[in-house]
Amino acid sequence: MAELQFREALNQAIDEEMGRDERVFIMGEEVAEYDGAYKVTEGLLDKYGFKRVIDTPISELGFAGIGVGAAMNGLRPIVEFMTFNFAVLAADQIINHASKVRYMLGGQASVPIVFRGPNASAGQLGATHSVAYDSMYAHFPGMAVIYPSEPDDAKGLLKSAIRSDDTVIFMESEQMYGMRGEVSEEEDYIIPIGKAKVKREGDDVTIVATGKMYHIAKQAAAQLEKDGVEAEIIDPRTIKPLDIEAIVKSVKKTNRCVVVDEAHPFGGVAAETGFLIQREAFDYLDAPVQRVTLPDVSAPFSKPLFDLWLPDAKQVIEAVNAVTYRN
Amino acid sequence: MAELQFREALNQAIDEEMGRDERVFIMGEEVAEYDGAYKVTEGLLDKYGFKRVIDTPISELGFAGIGVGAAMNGLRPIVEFMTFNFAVLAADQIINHASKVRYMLGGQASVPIVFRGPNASAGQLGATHSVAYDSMYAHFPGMAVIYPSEPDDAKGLLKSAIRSDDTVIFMESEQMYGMRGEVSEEEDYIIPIGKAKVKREGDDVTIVATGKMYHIAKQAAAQLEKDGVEAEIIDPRTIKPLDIEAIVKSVKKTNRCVVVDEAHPFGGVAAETGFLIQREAFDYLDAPVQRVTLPDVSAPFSKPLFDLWLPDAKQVIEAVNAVTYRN
Amino acid sequence: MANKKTEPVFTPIGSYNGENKKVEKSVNLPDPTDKTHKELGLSDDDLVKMYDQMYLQRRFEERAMQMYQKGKFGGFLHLYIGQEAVSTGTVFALNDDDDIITAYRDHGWGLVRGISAKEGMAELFGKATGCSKGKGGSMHFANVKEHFWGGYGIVGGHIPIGGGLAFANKYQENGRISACFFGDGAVDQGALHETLNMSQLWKLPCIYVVENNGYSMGTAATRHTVGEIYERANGYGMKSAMFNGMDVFTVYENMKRIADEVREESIPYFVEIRTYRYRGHSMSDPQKYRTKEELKEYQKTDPIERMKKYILDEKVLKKKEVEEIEQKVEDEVLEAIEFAEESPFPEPEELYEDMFTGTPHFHDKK
Amino acid sequence: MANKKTEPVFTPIGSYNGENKKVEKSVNLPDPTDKTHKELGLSDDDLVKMYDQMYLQRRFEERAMQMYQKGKFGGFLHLYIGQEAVSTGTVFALNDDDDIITAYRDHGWGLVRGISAKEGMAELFGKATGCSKGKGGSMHFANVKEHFWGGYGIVGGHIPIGGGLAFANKYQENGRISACFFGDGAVDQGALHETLNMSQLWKLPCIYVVENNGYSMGTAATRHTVGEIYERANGYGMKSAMFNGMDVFTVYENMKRIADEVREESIPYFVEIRTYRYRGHSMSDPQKYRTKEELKEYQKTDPIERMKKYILDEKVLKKKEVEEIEQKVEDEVLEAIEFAEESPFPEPEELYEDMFTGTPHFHDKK
Ligand SMILES: Cc1ncc(C[n+]2csc(CCOP(=O)(O)OP(=O)(O)O)c2C)c(N)n1
Ligand SMILES: Cc1ncc(C[n+]2csc(CCOP(=O)(O)OP(=O)(O)O)c2C)c(N)n1
Ligand SMILES: [Mg+2]
Ligand SMILES: [Mg+2]
Repeated sequence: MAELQFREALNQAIDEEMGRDERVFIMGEEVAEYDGAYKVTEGLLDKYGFKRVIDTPISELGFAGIGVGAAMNGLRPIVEFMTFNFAVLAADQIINHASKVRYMLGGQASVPIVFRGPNASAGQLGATHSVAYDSMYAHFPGMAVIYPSEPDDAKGLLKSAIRSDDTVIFMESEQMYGMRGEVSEEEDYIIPIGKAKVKREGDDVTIVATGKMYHIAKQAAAQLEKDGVEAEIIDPRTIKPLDIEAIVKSVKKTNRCVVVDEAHPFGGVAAETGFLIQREAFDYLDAPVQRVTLPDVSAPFSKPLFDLWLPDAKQVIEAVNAVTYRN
Repeated sequence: MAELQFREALNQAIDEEMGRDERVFIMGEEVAEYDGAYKVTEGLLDKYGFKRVIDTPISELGFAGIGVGAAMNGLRPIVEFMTFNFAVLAADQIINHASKVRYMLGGQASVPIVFRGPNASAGQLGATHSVAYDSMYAHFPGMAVIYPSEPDDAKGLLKSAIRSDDTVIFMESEQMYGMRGEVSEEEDYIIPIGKAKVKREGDDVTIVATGKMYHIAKQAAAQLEKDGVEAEIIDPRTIKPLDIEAIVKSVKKTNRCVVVDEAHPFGGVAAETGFLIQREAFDYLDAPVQRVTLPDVSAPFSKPLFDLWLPDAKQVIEAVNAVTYRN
Repeated sequence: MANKKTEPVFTPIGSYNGENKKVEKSVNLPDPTDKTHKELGLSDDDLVKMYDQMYLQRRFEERAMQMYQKGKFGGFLHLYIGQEAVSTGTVFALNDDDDIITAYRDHGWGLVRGISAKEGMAELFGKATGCSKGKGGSMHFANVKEHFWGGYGIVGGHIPIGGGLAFANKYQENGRISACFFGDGAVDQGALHETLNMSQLWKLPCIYVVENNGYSMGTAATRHTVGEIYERANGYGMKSAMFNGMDVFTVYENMKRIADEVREESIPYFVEIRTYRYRGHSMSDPQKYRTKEELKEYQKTDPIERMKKYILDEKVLKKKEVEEIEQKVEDEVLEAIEFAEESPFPEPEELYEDMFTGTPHFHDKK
Repeated sequence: MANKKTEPVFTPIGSYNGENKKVEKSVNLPDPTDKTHKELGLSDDDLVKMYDQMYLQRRFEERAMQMYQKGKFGGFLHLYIGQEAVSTGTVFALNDDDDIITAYRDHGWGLVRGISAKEGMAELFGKATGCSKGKGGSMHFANVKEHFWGGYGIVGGHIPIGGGLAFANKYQENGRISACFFGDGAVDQGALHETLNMSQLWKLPCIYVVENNGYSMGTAATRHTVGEIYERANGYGMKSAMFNGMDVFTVYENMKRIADEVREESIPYFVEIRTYRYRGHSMSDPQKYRTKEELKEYQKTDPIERMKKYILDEKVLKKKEVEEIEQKVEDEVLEAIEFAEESPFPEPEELYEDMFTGTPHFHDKK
């Protein structure tokens, strides 16, 4: 195992896949000469040249669509959005085209493309730069949505995403790019899409959390341990397909569940997960599934309001207390 | 009570509000000289002239944004999308601007705008013309989302929407425009946003359904009645704010619930409703909440596949059978 | 009220209130080429094939319309009738492996790029034997193996995709170019602007072609877009052209010249082809926005009649031979209807097919 | 490998690999006006106010940068330094009730449109006393009562909103016009194209202004957009202008003329103002994409130095009087910092305030 930053793990994944397959290229704003707004693509231009590492204008709809067309016509684009907040401008290409082309042409074409970039909040960036879009894309058929929490997952899953023959949304976190973690040094390290991972074992409660929220869950679990509560943390890693079997299996053991989700509440990943748990493990639940999410409010700039806005370990602990009837 | 078509009820609402308030205007593709692609705006051009009934180019992002700016600067735009599938192109103006401007300017400006048009499927129109977008918009803070099922609700709620001082997404159904129903003749008939309506009373099971799905639920309830099962149908009418109190009240009585939703399953209205019910009425539930939704597949063109794809009364009955343990 | 009904405030006024009931042409057709087919390098045989193709597109759609009216299938049906010279002239001008993509008015394009009348009709009927297995219907004809990437229903949505096809061709250095067709209404979409800028910046070998048929649904081009459409290219320093699309020779001549240039220099090109749609926007259009007189004016320039006259005048074929072609096409279309009627619908399990190329994954599939 | 590292394939190459290390100007500044302030109809008093304003914008941001570096506040900080002549010349040229909207590089705009240094600094600090109550921060300065509609963070997102402000002005026949400012990077967004088309079609009284400061983040304008920016207007038959933005007189003169025309004729106008940003895109920008020499070239044209020289040369003020102004501004900014430091943060319950104008509704609020 090597200790790598999240961004380095992503960079390795892209580098390895570009090395393996001439059809893979990357484009986006500032990915080439600037080495990436967040340095995920650092060094790739030097290595692969201007043909395969391409700076784009600020034309999210246009370059996403050029990516879709290129994918249909034999290439394997990685399209970087500077953040997924800006990808809203490209939503038509993602939702109405990438995810649907194959079906509506009766299988005559494929769209093996990865749309990637930072998701959700990254500190005090205000209302238009802080939204989590994973549940929005997961709502629509035809795409996988990945949102890893640790460098190792990021590397193995991004490699899978690039090799996928279909559209994948791959989400990262600006705030996690510098986070370090052990990453497998296995040659050609691949993690299959759609497999959750039990990241902490415990018998008292199941906490489901992904991306940045996994680390909040981890903090909460450490606290809870001191109080004698052993939480099992499941990181789905892939939002869609969601590994509900793994989650239900855990809940059948712990009989209690809290979902932590850095999205607004209505119809987020937490709602979906909670709904499925109550349906699949109804007789096993000793308490209703609780969720910890953002409030139904846009992101404020001001630090204390922002801190209040973002889910934190305290809220997770309170939710665990609720499902374990400890309050 | 007068019997009106759905489109007539909408037309009356717009007409009355334009009559009452000079600041109200309507714009969209073919709304003026063509009288509306689906004739919702019929006659309004004759009555209010070219200044207030405006044909736009096919520039969804642009005219949605012009609407937002006009709303900020003193007007009350009604922006018609030919369908909400095309509004995906305007998602940036809706999600990143209309819903957020007020908050990020610290309350200095308001965005009293109604985005309206047909939502979800309308027969065999294929993958890019058939998606239900109500849960997508409900996910984001700052907007109300309305999706009425009957002409009376449509009229009273559209009037409320136009008078709202904030952004409202108002969804209709191409296939329901011709549907007739009794509409109140009360002068200035207003239905408050956010109030569900019990549309059928029953003790055995609660069925939650809105928009086109309300009529599927109604069919199912008629069938079930023959089998001695009395369903209570609740039509939230407003997706957001969702009147969960009314739903929970009914579930506490029936102890069983099925949610019917013309969206894909992941994170749809059904997921949200089901999640909240299990949380708020855990001890009252005799069976897990079940949902009937589209499958996680894009809309196929072919008639038999399309029919299979769309939720129907049979599926609702099966779900009711499941929650009442009658299978 | 400040504004009278005959006074525009924002959008220019169209045929409203009969004010404009004079025959006001929504598109001005420039003169067609005066070259002969020989001068254009077309053989007699080519001519016959072109005629056959245009006639097939016309009869296929006329019959499809009948079938639609009989309730044989549902959904939208947007007819290409009147515009056949554009598809036909283009396909003869391009190489067979050049990539073509268009909007939902796509039947003509599909047929001329190798979708058989049978596969086409079966697609309209939603049958498993259709070119898109019944999954797409009228708006999504495609024949990818013949480099026809299909019809798309989001106005302007396929424009960047067309650019992407060209991007991949350039990347793969395969000598292919792409051609992306869309309506005058699509010109107003932001996607066009973004794609033109990137295409010029990146030198993508793509011909962007506006089929200006005078209307975007019920809105005349002058009511939805400003200036001359082909002049939009100027702001990007992109080469452009505008020509008559009711004459297949003119389309062929220009598209051939442009395709050569695009291929040779690896550059984009912006083209406005002026044409006219005879039928309503779709089957439900009452067409109040135009006069019968206007329609008749354009029908006088009918591309099929024009070519037939040329073939007979130039004695490429005898009247009887032309009739034989027409009869052959007629039979072909009738057989296609029979085929479509008799073909099976997709099986229920096909609902879940064609969503994924790799491992299929469906959320909450029971 | 087909492509060498010095050979572009898609995007043109910038300063990569030191190939372009010569001082290559990213924007060419046309000559400033040679009119005197009197000739432009500006009084001595106007000049003093202009200088005061420009100097305030400069010092406010220099101090803000210090505070940011000291960790007094977080988020993005995009500095307008170098571009002050654009905001200042414009605001003096427009009527006070004309509507202005801009992107996230908005401090200068806010200050010149009446946000006090205190309210501005408090906003950066996220305090309840900020112009946007601390909800918006650096990117969302606004002073709506003075017709400054704010800064926006989605590149190009506020362009149609600017058009909408103009739409409402025309609708209400209130004689106001609007002016919408955005960067060269925003020119590539489809929203611009859609808005320009509708503005020309609907004759919206709006001035669309590109502040071309040479770069979109790290990408020189020639690497992200084709042709001359102001020429984009031609395709829409829209009037356009291009001029020097490092000289406040030039901005004033042109904007005044354009505003008059826009107001009189109710038409849109497309303007490219050439300017230069001295600092990085935001605080975290290593600025490898340009040379120090380039920066120095432009700093020679500094709008504030230029004006100071003019004021002294023309003896509008004495050196000492200028220094008094500068000291006053300095004090104003320091007081603003004190004010910001001492102001309270918003109370927790304010998290839920300002979301709705009407009845507030929150989903699942506990
Ligand atoms: C984004 C989007 N907006 C609106 C529509 C509805 N619509 C379908 S076709 C059409 C008119 C398009 O006209 P044009 O581009 O000129 O093509 P033509 O029909 O003349 O071939 C409209 C408004 C759509 N399909 N997609
Ligand atoms: C839609 C969108 N895409 C990307 C970004 C990230 N971004 C912020 S500013 C910027 C550069 C904009 O440059 P320009 O328009 O020239 O304005 P300037 O910074 O020079 O004032 C980028 C890429 C964004 N905020 N919004
Ligand atoms: Mg047209
Ligand atoms: Mg710039």
